[in-house]
Amino acid sequence: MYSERHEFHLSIGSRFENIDLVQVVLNDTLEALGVEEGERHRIDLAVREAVANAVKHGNAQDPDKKVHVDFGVEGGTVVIRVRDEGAGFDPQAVADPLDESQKLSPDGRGLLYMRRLMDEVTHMEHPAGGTEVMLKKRIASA
Amino acid sequence: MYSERHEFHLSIGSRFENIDLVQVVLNDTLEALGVEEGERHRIDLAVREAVANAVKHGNAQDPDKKVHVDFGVEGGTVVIRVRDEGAGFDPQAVADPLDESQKLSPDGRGLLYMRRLMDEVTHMEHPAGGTEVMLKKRIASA
Amino acid sequence: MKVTARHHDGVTILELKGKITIGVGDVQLREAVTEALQAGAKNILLDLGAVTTVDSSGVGELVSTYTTVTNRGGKLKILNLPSRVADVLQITQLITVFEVFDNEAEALASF
Amino acid sequence: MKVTARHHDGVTILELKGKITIGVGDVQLREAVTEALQAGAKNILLDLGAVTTVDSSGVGELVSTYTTVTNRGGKLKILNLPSRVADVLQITQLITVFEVFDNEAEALASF
Ligand SMILES: Nc1ncnc2c1ncn2[C@@H]1O[C@H](COP(=O)(O)OP(=O)(O)O)[C@@H](O)[C@H]1O
Ligand SMILES: Nc1ncnc2c1ncn2[C@@H]1O[C@H](COP(=O)(O)OP(=O)(O)O)[C@@H](O)[C@H]1O
Repeated sequence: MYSERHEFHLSIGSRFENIDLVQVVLNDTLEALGVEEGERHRIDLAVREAVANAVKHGNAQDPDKKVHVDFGVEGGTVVIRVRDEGAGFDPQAVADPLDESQKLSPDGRGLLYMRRLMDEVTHMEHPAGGTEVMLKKRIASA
Repeated sequence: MYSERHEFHLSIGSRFENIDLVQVVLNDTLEALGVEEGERHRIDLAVREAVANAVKHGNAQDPDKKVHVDFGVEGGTVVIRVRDEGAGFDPQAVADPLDESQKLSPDGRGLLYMRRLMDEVTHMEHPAGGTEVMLKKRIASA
Repeated sequence: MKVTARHHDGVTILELKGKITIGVGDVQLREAVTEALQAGAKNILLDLGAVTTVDSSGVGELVSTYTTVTNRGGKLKILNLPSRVADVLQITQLITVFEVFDNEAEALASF
Repeated sequence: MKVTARHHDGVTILELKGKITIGVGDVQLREAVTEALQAGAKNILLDLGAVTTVDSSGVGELVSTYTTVTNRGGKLKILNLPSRVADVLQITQLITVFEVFDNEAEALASF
């Protein structure tokens, strides 16, 4: 069922509108893999957060900078990499949005969503510069 | 209306099923650009032919070889580049499908479709090897 | 693509729905026609009313179907040709090869 | 995202439809709320029944709206919370911040 052949790479300009483009390919691919709708929605949300951060914080909406999305399936696990061309950051230094002081903050919830919606989330500095977030989720056999 | 910022790059494995992936992103992008449905369908068909040739003739359905699709808008003209990792070919040497002898042939109509559906179709050898087809179409302002 | 087969007065009607495109729809069309022929069909009416997209492989398959059915002494005709599919057949000058109807009764009576 | 405003017994009901996501839906929500407040609204009921997706920016905007309305001495409540949106509010422990109804009459009576 989960062949290793479902993969794509998508590079988009740093515009929020392009997040829907990623969503449309992602959804189509997950559907072809037999991933059910609720699960597709959770993966969609996590990837939206990663791409939004890449566009906003990583590339600072610079239209000449790209966001690179890689999708693959490795032995029943969906692996999505989102890379930007920004300056990088330290995920440890980010305030905990569940802290009482942050509760009514207008932002700062993206990393938490990614971590709760996926099985594994790793931030790394990419050799080519910029941040790469790797999102992993085991998918149930259809 | 036609900002220069609508662009994407998509790389897919050499499988016919992935042609629909390209279609889904392409359609979404053309819709965002205000291109009407009939015109979207014609561009979709031309790109399908280009990707099908890249998968079939260029990459010979080798799953390790990729098809690369680049989409951009340059001054009111949609420019789509489809590149494969194949051995290349000579488009001049291809039989004319409108020739009486070819009329009932089961294949050989793809290049003709691309040329009739788009304003301009150019085949070139890519510096990295393989064939690159460039498809151009002026789009009417919405 | 989805294919539904019906039979009427010695004609097999194949209703196609969706995309007749490379690797998927074209293969399904070939299989459906092969199956019909193996079941003894001679005359085939392809209802293309619900077809949304036909690429060059789909066109090739329509032509192959036409040739196969004709070579076996049968007839292949088309019922309901969406304008997008007509455009595609027009470009490769195949529109004149196929006999096209937009009324099923008339199509059936013509065989 | 689409926003439709209605008024009932001194409460402004904003019906949201579609995606409250970064750069588009979140901006529209902010604009609709600002407009309502400028028109003199104090109490706002957000009908989220037709909302399909809320990302962290959408959640942030819901929180900002809540803070703004509350700081002005008004109340912000939610009508119809799709389970997907509830899940998202749950994750960041915001579900308890908002008063949620699934009956419009009851929601209106509660202000
Ligand atoms: N790709 C990135 N590049 C640089 N900084 C980032 C990136 N992703 C996240 N950050 C930093 O981490 C912080 C927290 O991110 P997040 O939890 O998604 O919340 P928000 O985007 O709402 O601020 C951001 O404010 C930003 O400073
Ligand atoms: N990307 C490509 N790489 C190698 N050969 C190609 C490529 N595209 C087309 N060709 C050659 O050109 C011929 C005609 O292509 P086309 O008109 O699309 O018809 P068909 O694909 O049905 O044969 C093909 O049969 C093939 O030999």
